[in-house]
Amino acid sequence: MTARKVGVFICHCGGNISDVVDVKDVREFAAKLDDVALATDFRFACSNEGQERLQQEIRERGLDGVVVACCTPKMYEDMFRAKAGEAGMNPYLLEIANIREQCSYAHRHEPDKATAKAKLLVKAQVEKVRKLRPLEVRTAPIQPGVAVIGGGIAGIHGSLLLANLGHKVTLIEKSPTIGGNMARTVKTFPTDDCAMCTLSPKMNEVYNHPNVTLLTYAEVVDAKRSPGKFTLTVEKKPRYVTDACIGCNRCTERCPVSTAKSPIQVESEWEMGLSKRKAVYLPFPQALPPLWTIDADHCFYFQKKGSCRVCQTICPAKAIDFTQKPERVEVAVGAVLVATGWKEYDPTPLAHYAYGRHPNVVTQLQFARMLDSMGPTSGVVAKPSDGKPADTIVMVQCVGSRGPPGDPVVHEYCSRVCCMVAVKHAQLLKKARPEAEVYILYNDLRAFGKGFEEYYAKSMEIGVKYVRGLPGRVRADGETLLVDVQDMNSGRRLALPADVVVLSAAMEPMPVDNLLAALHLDKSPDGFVKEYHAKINPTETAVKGVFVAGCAQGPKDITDTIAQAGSAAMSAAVFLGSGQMTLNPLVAEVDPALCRACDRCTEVCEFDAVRVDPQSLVAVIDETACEGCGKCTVVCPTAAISVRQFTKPQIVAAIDALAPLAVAP
Amino acid sequence: MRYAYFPGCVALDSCKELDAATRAVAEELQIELVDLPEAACCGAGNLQESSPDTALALNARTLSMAQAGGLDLLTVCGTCQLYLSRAAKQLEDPGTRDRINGLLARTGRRYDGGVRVKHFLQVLLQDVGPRKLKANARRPLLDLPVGAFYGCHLLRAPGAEAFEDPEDPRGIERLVEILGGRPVAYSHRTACCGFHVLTTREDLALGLAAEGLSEAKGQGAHVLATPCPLCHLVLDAYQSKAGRAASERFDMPVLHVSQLVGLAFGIDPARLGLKRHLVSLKPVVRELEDEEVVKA
Amino acid sequence: MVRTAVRPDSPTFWKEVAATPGGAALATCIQCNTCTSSCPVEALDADFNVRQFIARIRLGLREDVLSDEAIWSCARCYACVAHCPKNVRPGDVLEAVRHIALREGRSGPGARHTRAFADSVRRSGRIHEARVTFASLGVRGLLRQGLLPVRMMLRGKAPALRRHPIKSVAEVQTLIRAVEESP
Amino acid sequence: MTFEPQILAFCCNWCGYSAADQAGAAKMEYPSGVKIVRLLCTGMMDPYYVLRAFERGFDGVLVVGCHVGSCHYKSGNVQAREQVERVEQIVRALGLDGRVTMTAASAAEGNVFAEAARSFSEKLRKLGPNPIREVVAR
Repeated sequence: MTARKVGVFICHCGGNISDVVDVKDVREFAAKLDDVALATDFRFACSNEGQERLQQEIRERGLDGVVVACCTPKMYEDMFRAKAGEAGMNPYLLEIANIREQCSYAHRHEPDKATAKAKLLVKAQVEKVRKLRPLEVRTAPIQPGVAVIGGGIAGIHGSLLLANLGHKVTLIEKSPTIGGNMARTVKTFPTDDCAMCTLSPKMNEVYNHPNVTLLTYAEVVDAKRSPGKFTLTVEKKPRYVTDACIGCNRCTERCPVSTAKSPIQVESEWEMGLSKRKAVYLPFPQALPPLWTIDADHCFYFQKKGSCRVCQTICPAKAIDFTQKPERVEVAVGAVLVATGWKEYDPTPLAHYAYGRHPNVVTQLQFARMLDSMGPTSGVVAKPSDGKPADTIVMVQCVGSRGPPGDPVVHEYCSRVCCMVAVKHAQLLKKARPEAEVYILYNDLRAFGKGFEEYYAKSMEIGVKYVRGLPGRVRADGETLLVDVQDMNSGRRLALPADVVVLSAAMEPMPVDNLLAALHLDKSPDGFVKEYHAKINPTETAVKGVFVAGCAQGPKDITDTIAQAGSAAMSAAVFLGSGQMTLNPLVAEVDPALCRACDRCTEVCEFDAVRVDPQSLVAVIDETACEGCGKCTVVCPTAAISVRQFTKPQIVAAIDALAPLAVAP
Repeated sequence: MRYAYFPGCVALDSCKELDAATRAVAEELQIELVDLPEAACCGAGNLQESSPDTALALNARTLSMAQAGGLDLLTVCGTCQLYLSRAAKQLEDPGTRDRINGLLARTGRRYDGGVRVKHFLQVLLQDVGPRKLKANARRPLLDLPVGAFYGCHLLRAPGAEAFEDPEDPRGIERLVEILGGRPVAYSHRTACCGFHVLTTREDLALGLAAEGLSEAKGQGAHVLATPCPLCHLVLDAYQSKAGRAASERFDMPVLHVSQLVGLAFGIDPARLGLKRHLVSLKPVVRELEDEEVVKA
Repeated sequence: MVRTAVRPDSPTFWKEVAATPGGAALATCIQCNTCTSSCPVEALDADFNVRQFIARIRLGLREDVLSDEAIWSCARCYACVAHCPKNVRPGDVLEAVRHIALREGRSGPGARHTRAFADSVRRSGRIHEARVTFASLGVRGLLRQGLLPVRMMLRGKAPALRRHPIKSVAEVQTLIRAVEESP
Repeated sequence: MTFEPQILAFCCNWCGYSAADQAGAAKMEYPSGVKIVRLLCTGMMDPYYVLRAFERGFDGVLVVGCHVGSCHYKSGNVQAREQVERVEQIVRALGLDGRVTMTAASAAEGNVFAEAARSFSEKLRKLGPNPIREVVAR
């Protein structure tokens, strides 16, 4: 081991240390340690004057190791390392000996013991520094561009911010159009803005934005990760409609699917099953891209061996092309924003609500489609059973939410938005038809956001009725439904007649398990994407370069979704901004001579940061993924893998230095 | 088809007719009912409250008798079905089973789990099946409007979901159709009859019975059919009292499901014990026999 | 009826109920009232409110709950257990409360009926309906039945006055003793 | 001179080490025999280090990591607990029973760290010095 020239710099900390620890004694002790070329002390090591002295000593004496005995490394370790770096010494050859919190503060009333301990701490760090190797901080180029998965309001808003910052954005949407669930809601609370009026401009902006490449009817099927780069494999499903489509809608008019006597019937996913749709269709008028799509699963041409070409024959633009094939595209990006959104809970398992058994029991999203003037009932809330307008509506809260932990049928979390959705829909109906009666059966009405309470109060003023208590049963009484409920407010037992019962069903995560697996993302217990830190970092994830926003991360309203999309976009921009990704130097490294390719390290690594290379049969570290936790170093049978600056020899040196027995027995 | 037959307590006492009808129908369908003379009471909720372990031990003892013959246990009462199948479920847990077997050992018995508990209605619909029932329906019910009264316990018994949707059961309606009758839909067909508070809060039981009877009458039912003797007692024996309490005249005959099947099989009404009912069944029997003279 | 404010007399009463068979999950109740809305008895008698019972148990109002005759009005229909979104099994919680009341020898029509029931099982292995009904109603209660018993007798519907116990009733009594002796 | 137990404390950078810092900042006294070695994560704690500590005369080894579920690296602390349990069997075989323990203290729980240091030190004081020390002395 070549001789080292180590400098020991002891700080008085203006008395915080020197009042208890005999700094002179520690300095003299340090001076006599092996390889210690200099031991000195300062009133304030962290002051400018202290830093300059440190740099001057490094330059003049050519020190190749420094121990600063001062306060906790959490305070100035980075600063001292940077200063040492400026002075020409490798910053990672500097260590801190914490003789303030761990000595002068912790043993205030035992100065001699504090001094003795300070000596040992300094000795331990010197021994460690003598075994440190210089580390150069490597950087890896970050692939430019970002992929946004999910074309709802979260994905759209995030894409716009990033695109406006000049980043190349690839927006990938599974369904034929962007817009997501927000496009299905008629209005948004608490402002009662028309949803489409606030969403459509953003859809157009993102559709026409030069920096955004839009891949719709496309799904991410795989993702590979390498330092600073994600390579996504995207499968584009064939629309069988070319860009020549001029949107004349003749094909939809003539398509036989879902007509009265047609053997193929298909419910419109967009209209939440309230109406049927043709095989060739446009989900909703403002859909973007404005292209029709042929659903091969319900099209005569595909299902009945080419027996029908009506759409192709009558299409004036000759835009129908049955020969299109699924297409796989590779998308290389530096960052990924997961904005896959939510889907509505299916209340069928809650049999006592009779959803699915009685046509007049619907969910809030179905109710929204009824309120939409472009919807299946042209804005009139009608009974699905006979189409007549509904005079009394009973809404039920917490359907599928706030259930027992670990229950396979219902969720344990509160879905956060359903109370305000119910208030919104109720007062929209009351405004449209004042003579209609609306009851909201709730457990706790959660109107917690800005303007929510005022919105809730206003709904009472226009006559929305609130019953505190969830119902026992929804039962049919001839044509109308009867809802059995005991109202805690009035104490009365009610049997509320209802033309339509609306269930405020829970928000569930969109099923994206294979996407999450491909990106090595975890799910939190409620099934949503797990954020890096629920409180102070909700839009980053444990995987560097992958961000999350909107309902993919948990139930939330549009206001919070926009806030998260902004935060995620900013974090992604910062990550991409430098173009260079400084790799954390304190990560694992493998000595190829010792590695037996036994895969023990890959089994314990939770960041998928190590993999045995099949050709060289040696474990290879993905430095962008490795966090340096060191779990692998414990299970490696040949100590081939170690974490830089925390190798076994370095730690053992510190142990021996601190130990009561100077030499092994 | 052989079953260990557990009639319970009421079906051998105040509702003897249920046991008689069940045996008559079983005989018609070549179902062998193996009696369990030594089986004890299912606890009906009361024993479960006063001493849960005793109730579980007694039910384990009954189940062990069925297990001895390698037979499923057949009940004819909703409450027996609930507490016996609940006990069977609890006893699927090895820990509980060992603890209870520790008690049972003192009587030289042991239960190893796996016995299935089935109500006669489930046996008729699933094991016997529609074709065989129809074949035996020598005297179809001639569109007799029958209102089903399920009671609660049969629907809440663990395993009931195997043959019924507790919120929207159709078993009795299907049975009535198979036997040529016309099921009458009314919203109280799955309501509670209040038997379990009959002695402590008679007013509640009368109120509940009145609601059901009034609804069924309102929808045009000529007769009710119930799979539980306890519901039968409240609906039939206390019908006049319930009428007086709700100031409404009721004259609604109430049949046990076994009796309804017996009538459709053309079994002599006397053998079905119809004359033990407080609300006379004569109108129903006359409606089924139209021209023939009926002996009371 | 003028009432006085109630002072929580046993703050850990909820733990006691939770430790009794059937009561385990009462702590997870979010007072959503689905149980009371499903309850056929509450529809007729507002004094019987199962959600309120759970609230009163959790507040530690032991005497207030155990002395309330309404706990015996439960028809054991288990609709609340079937519908509870949190799997609290409210019906079973009330069963646990009645178990505690019985163990403490609380009186009242409900307790009397359950004890008469248990006694009949101990005596004959099965329910001797006549004996249980008479023990529950008492002479006054039976008289209030009016002509009903007579009309039932005329039809042969009345339960038998004498019922032989099952031959192996001794086994039943052994089991009852075994349970009483086990911890 | 009363026997003051020498304890080697492996603290994880995110929770244990910060807890010790917080204990110091709040001037919470704990025995000076507790010497801290910083690891990035307790998952990095190798049983070999424990044996080395005893060989070098330490009287006890204390591992202070994060609470389950809040490990900065997902579950390094879980592996640490497994390793501690494994090494405890070896240590028991060597007659050094009860001289290894692991506890959790978040960055805000300086008191938990100080209390763990005090109570472990007290326990070792009763247990007496590390027997290997006499072997060396002879």
